[in-house]
Amino acid sequence: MSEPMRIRATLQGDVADVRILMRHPMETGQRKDSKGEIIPVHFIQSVIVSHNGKQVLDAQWSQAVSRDPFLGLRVKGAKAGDKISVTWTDNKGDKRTDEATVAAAS
Amino acid sequence: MPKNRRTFLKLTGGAGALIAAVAAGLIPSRSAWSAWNKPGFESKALADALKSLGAANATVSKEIAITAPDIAENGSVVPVAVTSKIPNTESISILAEKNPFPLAASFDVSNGGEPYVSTRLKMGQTSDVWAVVKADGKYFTAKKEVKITIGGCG
Amino acid sequence: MKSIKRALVLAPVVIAVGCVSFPDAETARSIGEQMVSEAYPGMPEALTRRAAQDPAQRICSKVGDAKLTPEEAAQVVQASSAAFKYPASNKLAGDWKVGAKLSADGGGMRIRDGQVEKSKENGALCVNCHALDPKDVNVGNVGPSLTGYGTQRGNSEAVVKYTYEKIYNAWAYFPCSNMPRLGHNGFLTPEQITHVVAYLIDPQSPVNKR
Amino acid sequence: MMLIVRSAVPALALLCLTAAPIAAQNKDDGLAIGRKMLADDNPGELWVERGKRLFFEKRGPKKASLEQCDLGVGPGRAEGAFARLPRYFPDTGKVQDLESRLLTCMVELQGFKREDIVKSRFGTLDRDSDMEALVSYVGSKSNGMKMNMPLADPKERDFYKAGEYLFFRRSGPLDFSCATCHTEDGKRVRLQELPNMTDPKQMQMVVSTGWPAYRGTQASVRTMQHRLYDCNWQMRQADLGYASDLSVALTSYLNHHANGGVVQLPGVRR
Repeated sequence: MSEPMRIRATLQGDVADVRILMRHPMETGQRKDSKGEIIPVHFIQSVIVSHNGKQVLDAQWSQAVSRDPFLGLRVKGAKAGDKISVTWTDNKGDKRTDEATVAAAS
Repeated sequence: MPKNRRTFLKLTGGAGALIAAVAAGLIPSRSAWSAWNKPGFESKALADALKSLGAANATVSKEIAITAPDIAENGSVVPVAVTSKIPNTESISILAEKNPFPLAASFDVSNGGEPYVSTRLKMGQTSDVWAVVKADGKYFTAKKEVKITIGGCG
Repeated sequence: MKSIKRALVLAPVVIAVGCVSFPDAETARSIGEQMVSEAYPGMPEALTRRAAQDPAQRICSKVGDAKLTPEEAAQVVQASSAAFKYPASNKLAGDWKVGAKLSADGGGMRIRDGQVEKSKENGALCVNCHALDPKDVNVGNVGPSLTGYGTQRGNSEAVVKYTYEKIYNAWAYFPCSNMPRLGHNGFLTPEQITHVVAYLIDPQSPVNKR
Repeated sequence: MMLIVRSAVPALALLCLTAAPIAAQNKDDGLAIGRKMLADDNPGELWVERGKRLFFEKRGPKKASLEQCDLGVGPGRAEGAFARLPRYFPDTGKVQDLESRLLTCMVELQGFKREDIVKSRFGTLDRDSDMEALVSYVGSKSNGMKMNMPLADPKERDFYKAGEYLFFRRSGPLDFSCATCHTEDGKRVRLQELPNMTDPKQMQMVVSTGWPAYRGTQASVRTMQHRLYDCNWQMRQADLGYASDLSVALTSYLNHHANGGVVQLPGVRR
């Protein structure tokens, strides 16, 4: 079972600054386990970010994105209370969606 | 043979499920796996990866800013952010030239998504990091060198 | 060191008031030694033995700003100088190319999960603390730069012997130096040391190339 | 192969509390931007979140949460606990650091076996450590507070002074003590900065902004116990006992130097 993402969305003017940390091994398929066997490639291939249900970012990744990936983006025309939804899908077909609310600038 | 067949069945099964999911509106259609740029991500040379993006003859642009350290003390998490000031930017791709597979990530922006992305890459060695921007159907590039060091008492 | 001094200064004052006191040096030492004896549970004696101190290490473990007395320094120098061992060939400068590899090797003798690291030989660890090859920037500075060592000193018999002995047991020349007693402690063999000597003094060695 | 392989980690290695504090790096040395970008979005936050869940979840053979765990500031209170550790606990009769104390609670309250927790104390790429998550959570609950480790109990003063003695104690095939690498300013092992641990300013930075800290090279949060374990490994000693008195005494000595430093955990290190 995957772990929740950590999504922070903060308003700066009318732009939401969105910062997402995901828990994922992002295995390259090059690493060996303690028994010397190759650990199969396992990485997030796609990340979709939506703002109030409308897609604002469609990311395609390779296994070269770091373990426990970070994604930062900015969304124009946002207001405090807007919904940011993030869905990742990995190469094994596992997926996870988490949501956050845009917070007013602190 | 049996192994190949199983793989084939599994793949078609997966694709079938995916199509069903798209049809059911569970996944925005653009995120379907067909969108994952397999030839690009599997290119071993920078030129091939650029070609797969349609960016073989891209124009060098000063309107693309790459934020990354000059020296990264750990090649397994190299922060890279790209900002494009080119009007109508549709997508941003990031490549690490000397990686075994240079294309690391592509980002399509839409509906108010600003032409800015920030992420972290694995880099095995000192290399140029490339940003490729698609705007109004045209391609633009910028690059920046990131040195990878090894610290500690090796 | 400031906060420690403050603590030491405070101690007698507060003892006078009768509520706060710090253990004296001898008590701290005996508590500390008890902790060392219990710090490696489940480990075989062959490995925990490494934590025991030899007489020179004991002298060289001055707490805080405490200084070596001249007598203690002389004792360390004497014990160290009396225990040099030389290679069977008696040739003290070996192959600088082998020395170059050794100097960059930081491994050897480490223990994880009760297992001693398997390696053909121990590294000489030099670049962890010293600049050597001027082209190598990935070097430490805990010890002085040794770039141009041979250029500056030449390669006379006396320089070679001094260099060998310095690596074998630095404390013979600089009592309680930070530099490990690599030969004395058996971390490097006399033959390995001759290669490191060559790396330092050979005119062909990168250490002496500009 | 290029993509950093786990087995390379011991070789990259780690001498004592290396890895200079992120916030101290303001000079434009080419590294600063990268360090800031990592610190701004610290993957260690994922450990904090997981640790929080683990803290309040009913777990172990006794199906208990850690809400009755007294970390020194009252049962179940994590706020401000880190800033006051290590300290003396009358119920165990011991001076304990955060990890030693969490270990006590996990054994006594939740019924876990001590040896199981010790075995899994450091996470691997294939197995998360509950301890690393709990330490991240509890550590973060002192954020914004000043380190204020007490020396009120005589036992705490014993540990502090024994820690000082041990800091300067040389032994092993390389004649190392902690002091060998950590008593001067501006020193490095290879390119890795070595904090001067006799300087309270530097220690405030080292302690109050890590450990716990997310280590990029290990893709995990690591704790102070891990830091000391790795120092000890590099010094060529046998495996340092988890939560051993020696490790707690050194932590007492170092943390007390850090009093006054403002806590911001977990940190980020190379």
